[in-house]
Amino acid sequence: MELTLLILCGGLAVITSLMVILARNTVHSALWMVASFFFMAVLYLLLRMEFIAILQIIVYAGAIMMFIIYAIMMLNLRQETADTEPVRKSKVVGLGMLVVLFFVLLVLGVGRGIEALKGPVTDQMMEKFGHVAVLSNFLFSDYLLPFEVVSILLTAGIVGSVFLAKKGKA
Amino acid sequence: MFDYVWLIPVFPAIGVLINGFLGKRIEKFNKSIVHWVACGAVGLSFLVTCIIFFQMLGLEPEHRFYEFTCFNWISGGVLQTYVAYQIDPLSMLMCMFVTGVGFLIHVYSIGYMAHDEGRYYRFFTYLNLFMFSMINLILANNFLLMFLGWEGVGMCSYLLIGFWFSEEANAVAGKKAFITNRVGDFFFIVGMLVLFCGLGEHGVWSFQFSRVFPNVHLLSPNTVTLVCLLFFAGCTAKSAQIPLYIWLPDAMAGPTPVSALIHAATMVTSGVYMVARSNILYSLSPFAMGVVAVVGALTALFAASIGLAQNDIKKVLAYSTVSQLGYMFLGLGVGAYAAGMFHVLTHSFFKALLFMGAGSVIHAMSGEQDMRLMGGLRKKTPITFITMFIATLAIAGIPGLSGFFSKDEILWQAYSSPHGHFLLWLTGAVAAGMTAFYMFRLIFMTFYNENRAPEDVQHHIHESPKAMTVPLMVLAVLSVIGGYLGVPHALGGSNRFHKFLDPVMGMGPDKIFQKAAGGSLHHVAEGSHVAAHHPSLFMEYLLMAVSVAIALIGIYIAYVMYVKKRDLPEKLAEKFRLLHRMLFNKWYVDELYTLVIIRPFHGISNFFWKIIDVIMIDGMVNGVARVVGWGSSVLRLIQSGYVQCYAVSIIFGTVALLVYYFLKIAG
Amino acid sequence: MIEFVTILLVKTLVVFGVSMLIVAYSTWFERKVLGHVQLRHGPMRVGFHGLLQPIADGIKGFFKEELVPENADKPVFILAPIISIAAALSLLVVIPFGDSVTIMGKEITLYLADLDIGILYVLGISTIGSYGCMLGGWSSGNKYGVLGGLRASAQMISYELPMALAVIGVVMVSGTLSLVGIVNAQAGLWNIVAQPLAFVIFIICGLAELNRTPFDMPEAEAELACGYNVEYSSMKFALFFMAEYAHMFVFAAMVTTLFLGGWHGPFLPGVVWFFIKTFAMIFFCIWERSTFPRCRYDQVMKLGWKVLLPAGFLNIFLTGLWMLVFSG
Amino acid sequence: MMVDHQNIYLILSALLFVIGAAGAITRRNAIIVFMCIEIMLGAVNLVFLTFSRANQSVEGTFMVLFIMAVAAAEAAVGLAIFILMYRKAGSIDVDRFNIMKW
Repeated sequence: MELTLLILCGGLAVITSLMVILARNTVHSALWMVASFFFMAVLYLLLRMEFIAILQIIVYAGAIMMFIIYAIMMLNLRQETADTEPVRKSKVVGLGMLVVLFFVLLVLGVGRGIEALKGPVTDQMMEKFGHVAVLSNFLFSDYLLPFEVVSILLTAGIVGSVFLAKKGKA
Repeated sequence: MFDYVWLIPVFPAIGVLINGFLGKRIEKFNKSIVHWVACGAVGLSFLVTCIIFFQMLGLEPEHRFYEFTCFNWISGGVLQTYVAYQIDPLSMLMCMFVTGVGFLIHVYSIGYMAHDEGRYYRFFTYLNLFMFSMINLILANNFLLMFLGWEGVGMCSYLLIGFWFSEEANAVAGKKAFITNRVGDFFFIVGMLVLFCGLGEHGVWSFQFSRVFPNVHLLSPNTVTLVCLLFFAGCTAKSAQIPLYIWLPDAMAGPTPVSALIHAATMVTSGVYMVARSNILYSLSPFAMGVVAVVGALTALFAASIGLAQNDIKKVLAYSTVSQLGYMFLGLGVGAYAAGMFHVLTHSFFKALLFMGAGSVIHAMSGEQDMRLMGGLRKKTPITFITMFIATLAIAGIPGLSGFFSKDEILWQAYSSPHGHFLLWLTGAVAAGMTAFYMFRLIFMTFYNENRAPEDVQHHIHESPKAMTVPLMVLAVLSVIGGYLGVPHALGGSNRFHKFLDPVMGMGPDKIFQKAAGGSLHHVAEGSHVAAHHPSLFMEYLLMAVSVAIALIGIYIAYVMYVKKRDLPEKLAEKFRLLHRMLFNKWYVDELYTLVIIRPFHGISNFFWKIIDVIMIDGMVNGVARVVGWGSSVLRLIQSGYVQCYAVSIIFGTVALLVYYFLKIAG
Repeated sequence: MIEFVTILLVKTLVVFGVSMLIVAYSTWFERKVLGHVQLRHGPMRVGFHGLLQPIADGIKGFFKEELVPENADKPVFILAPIISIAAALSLLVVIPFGDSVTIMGKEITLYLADLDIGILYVLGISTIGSYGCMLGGWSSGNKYGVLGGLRASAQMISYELPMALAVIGVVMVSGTLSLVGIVNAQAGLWNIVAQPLAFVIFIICGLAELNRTPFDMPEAEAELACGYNVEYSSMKFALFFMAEYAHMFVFAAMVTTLFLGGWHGPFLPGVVWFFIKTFAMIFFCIWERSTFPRCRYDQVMKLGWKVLLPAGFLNIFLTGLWMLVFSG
Repeated sequence: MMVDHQNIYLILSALLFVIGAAGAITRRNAIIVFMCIEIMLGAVNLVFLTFSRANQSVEGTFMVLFIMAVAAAEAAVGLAIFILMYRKAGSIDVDRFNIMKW
C-alpha cells in the first residue's frame, strides 16, 4: 500500500518536474511546478514529516509559486522568446555531465549511503520527530540561533526586494 | 571601598564617551552641560580617590596594599595581563593630587575656554581622556597597563598642544611633542620587554609589579642597569630631561590650562612616578642611579639658565618646569625617592598655580604673552598677583612655604645620601638661585612698574572670572601648607610624608635579598629608611641656610635689575653679548638637533623613499600585479558572462569531486 | 477495517451533503437578507419565499451553453474553477462540527480528521484556492480578467500574512495547532475574549480573502466588469460561485472554531451551537456587505500592510508578554 | 509497520535533482531557471528528510526547514531582480544577459 503510493507519487513528481522544464508556456510550467510540489509534499508525508509537508505547501505552493505566477502575469511572459541564437555548446556539455552525475549519485548514494542507517525505523519512532511539538521544542532550544539568523535573512530579503523593485530608484 | 577603585578611571571615561560622542549636540543645546559633565566626572573620581585614600590611612602601614583585577586584558601563552589596579601609598598619593589638581584645572578651564565656540566640548573631552589615561598610568598594577596610560597621556598631550591647530606653529609644536615622546616610548617599551624576557628566563613571565619587583634580584646586574637606563630614557622624553626636553617649551602653544595640567602638574611627573615605582630596580643599579642624578642635576641647571633670558611668560614657566623636574630626578637619582615624590607633590601645587596665574594674566592681557609688554598688573588683577606671588615664593624656596621643604630635602639628600656628592648639591643650589632670579624677574616684569601694553589692550585689563580665581586661591593655600606634610626631622617635624611612602620606597637591595630569603615584602619595608651614614645636624642647617641665602640673592638681583635700575639688563646683555645670545636662543639646542639628527634623518628617509620604496618595493608589488594581470587576461576568456555556463562549470566541479570520491572508495 | 472505512465514508457523505446544502442556501440567504436590508423582498417566486430558488439556479447552470473564449488557454481555463471548488471542499475535512456522539454503541467523532497541523492545513489549502481566481482571470485572455487575477493574487498574498499572525496568537493561547485541540482549549474562555485583537484582524483578513465587500477587488463590478470570472458562464461559473460560498461557510466555521468556542455552549447539543454560531457569522458577512462601500485598491493594500500586519505583530507580542507574565 | 524504502527516495531525489539541473542550464527564461533551482532544492530536501529519518535525528529536518526559509527569501529577492531585468531589457531571457564579465 505504502510502496504503491510511494512509487505512484514519486513517478508523478518526476513526470511533473519533467513537464516543468519541457512545457513551452511559462504559466503551464509554473502550474506543473505547483503539482510537483504537491507530490513532493505527499512524499514527505510518506516519510511521516507532516509538518514539513504542510510547510512545503504553504511556503512553496502557497507563497513562492504564487509570487512566480504573479510575476509571470505581470510581465506577461506567456511564450518564451523565439530561439534565434544557436544552442551553446556549454549546455550540451552540461547535459552530458548531468547524466554522469546521476549515475555517480546512484552509485554513491544508493550503493553506499544506506550504510549510515541505525537499524529499522518504526512508526513510533517517527511520531517522535515528525510531530510539531517535538520539532518546535528543538527549534526554540538547540536551533534558536539559526532560527533567529534566518529571521534576519528574511527581513533582509524583504528590504532588498522592495528596494530592487522600487520604481525610479534603482 | 577598595573594590570600587575601578570607578576612578571609569568616571572620566564616561565623560569622554558622553562629550566625545554627543558633545557637539550638547554644546549647541547648552554649553554648561559639557563642563558639568567633564568636571563632574573628574570631581567624582576625586571623591572616590579621597574615600579610598582615607580608608587606606585608617589601615596599618603594612596592610596598605591592595590589588583589584577588573578583567583579563591580554591572554596569550605565558603572557597573562589583566586590567588591574593597585592601591598603595604611592599610587594613591599620585592619584589624589592628579585628580585633585585635575579637578581644579577643569574648573579653571570653564572660565578660560569660555570663548572657544564650537570646540569647547572637544577640549573637555581631551581633558577627560587625559585624566582617564593618567589615572590608568598611576593605578596600573602592571607595566603594560601603565604603558597604555603612558601612551594615552602622550596622545592627549599631542591633541591638546595642537588644540588651536589652525595656526601652523601650534600644530608643529604638537608634532614635535609627539615625535619626541615616541622616541622615549620606544625606549620604555624595549626596557619593558627586556625586563619581561629577563625575568622570563627565571620563570617569572609577568608584567605585574607585585610579581616583578620581588623577583628582580634574579636578574643579572647588567640587565638591571640596561632596563633602568632604558626606562630612564623613556622618562627623559615624558618628563622632559636632557636630551629630550626640547618638546616641553614648545608645548606651551596649547591652551594654558593644558600647560598647567599636563605640562606642569601631572603628565610630566609620570616619569618621576615611574622611576619611583621601580625604585627597587634602580636600587640594584648604582650606575643607573648615578646617570639619573647627573642628568637631573644638569637639566635643573641647564633649563634654569635658559629661563633667565626668556621673555615669553609661559616659556619661562616651561623652562622652570624642566628645571624642577630635574630636581626631582636628582632626588630620585640619589636614592631619595620619597623626597623626589614630595617635590612632585609640592611642585604640582605651585606650578599649576603659576601656570594658571599666567593664564589669568594672559587672559587679562587679551592673549599677550610677551612680558616686555606687560607690567603694573598688581593693582588691576590683585588676586592673580597675590596667588602668583605666593607660588613664586614657594618655588624660590623661601622658608615656610611648600617649595622650601621639598627642594631643601632634595638638596640635602644630594649632599648627604650614600649616592650623593657635593657637586650635585652645588649644581642644585646654583640652579635654585637662578630659579629665584628668573621667577622674580617674571613677577617684577609682569606686575610691577608701569604697563607697557598698547592703549586698547590696557583698557581691557580686568580680573578673571570666579571659575578661574577660585582654583587659584585653592592652589595658593595648598602651595603654602603643602610642605607641612613632610617637615624634616631637622626642623622639628616628623617627616610624615616619608613614613607614609615607606612601604613602597623603603626597599633597598639588601631588603630584597632578605625577602628572597623568605621574609614578606611589606614587613621588611618597615623602618628601613635609616640612612647608612648620617652627616651632622649642623651640616644640614648650614646647607639649608646657604641655599636660602642663594635664593635671596637671586631675588635681590632680580629686584635690582627689574625694579630699581631697569637699564641694567640692557647693559649686561651688551657686555656679555655672546652669553646672552646663547641663553636667549636656548643654547641653540634645537638648531643642534636639526643639524645632527633631523638633517641626516631626512637624508636617510629620502634614500629609503626614492631607492628602496619607489624602485624596489613598488617594483616588486607592481611586478606581482603585472604577472597577475597577465594571467587574468588569459583566464578571463572562460568568463563568458552567461549564468548557465557558470552553472555548468559548477556541475563539472561537482562531478569531478564525486568521481574522485567514488574512485577513492572503490580503489 | 471495513467498519472504519464505512463510518468514514458515511461521515464524508454527510459532511459533503450538508455543506453543499448550506452553500446552496446561503446564496438564497444572502439575496433575502440583502433584499430586506434594502427594503425589498428578494426572491419570492420559486417556492415559499423563494426557498426553491437555489435549485432553480442550479438547473439553470447545468443547462446553459458552455463558452470558451478563442483567446483562452483552454486547459487552464477549465482547471481554474476546479481548483477553486476543490480547495474549498478540501477545507471541510478538518472542520470540527461537534464533539463525539455515541450512535449504536460506537463513539463517532463529528469531524472527518483531527490533523496535528489542522490550522496550518487550513491556511495552506485556502491559499491554494486563490490559484483558481488567478488562473481563471489569466486564462480567459481578457484584460479585465487578468487584472482581476492580479488583484486576487496580490490581495491573497497581502492578507495571508496578518491572518496567519492572528492565528498564531490563538495558537499561542491554545498551545496546539489541532483545530479540535483549539476548540477544547476554549472550554472555559472563548478566544474572542482572550484574543480580541486577533479576532478583529482575522475577521478583516477573512473578508479580504473571501473577496467580499468591502474588499471585493478581484471582481469589482464597477471597475473590472466582474473581474476574473468575466468570461465564465454556465457550470464553470457556477463552480466559482459555489466555491465562493463554500469559502464563506468555511470562514464562518473557522471563526467559530478559533474564536467563538466551537461547539461549546450551554443547554443545547454541541453541533447545534456550532451551526448557530456559524450562521451568525454568515449573517454577519452578508450584513456588512450591504453596509460598507467598496474600498479603493490602494486602500486595501495599505490596510493590509500598514495596519493589519503591524497589528498582528503587536498581538503576538502582547500575547507573549501576557503569557510570560501570568504563566510564570 | 516498517517504513523503509530509502533507496527509492534516494533514486527519486537524484532524478529530480538532475531534472532540475538540466532545466536550470538549458532553459532561457529566468523564471523557469529559478523554478528549476527550486526543484533541485526540493530534491535536496527529500534527501535530507530521508536521511533524517534513517538516522533518527532531527538535524536533517531542520536543514529542510531552513532551506525553505532561505528559498522564500530567495524568491522575494529573485523576483524583484526579474522585474528589474524586465524593466531594463524588456526580457528575462538569461541568454541576453552576459554583462557580468570584465
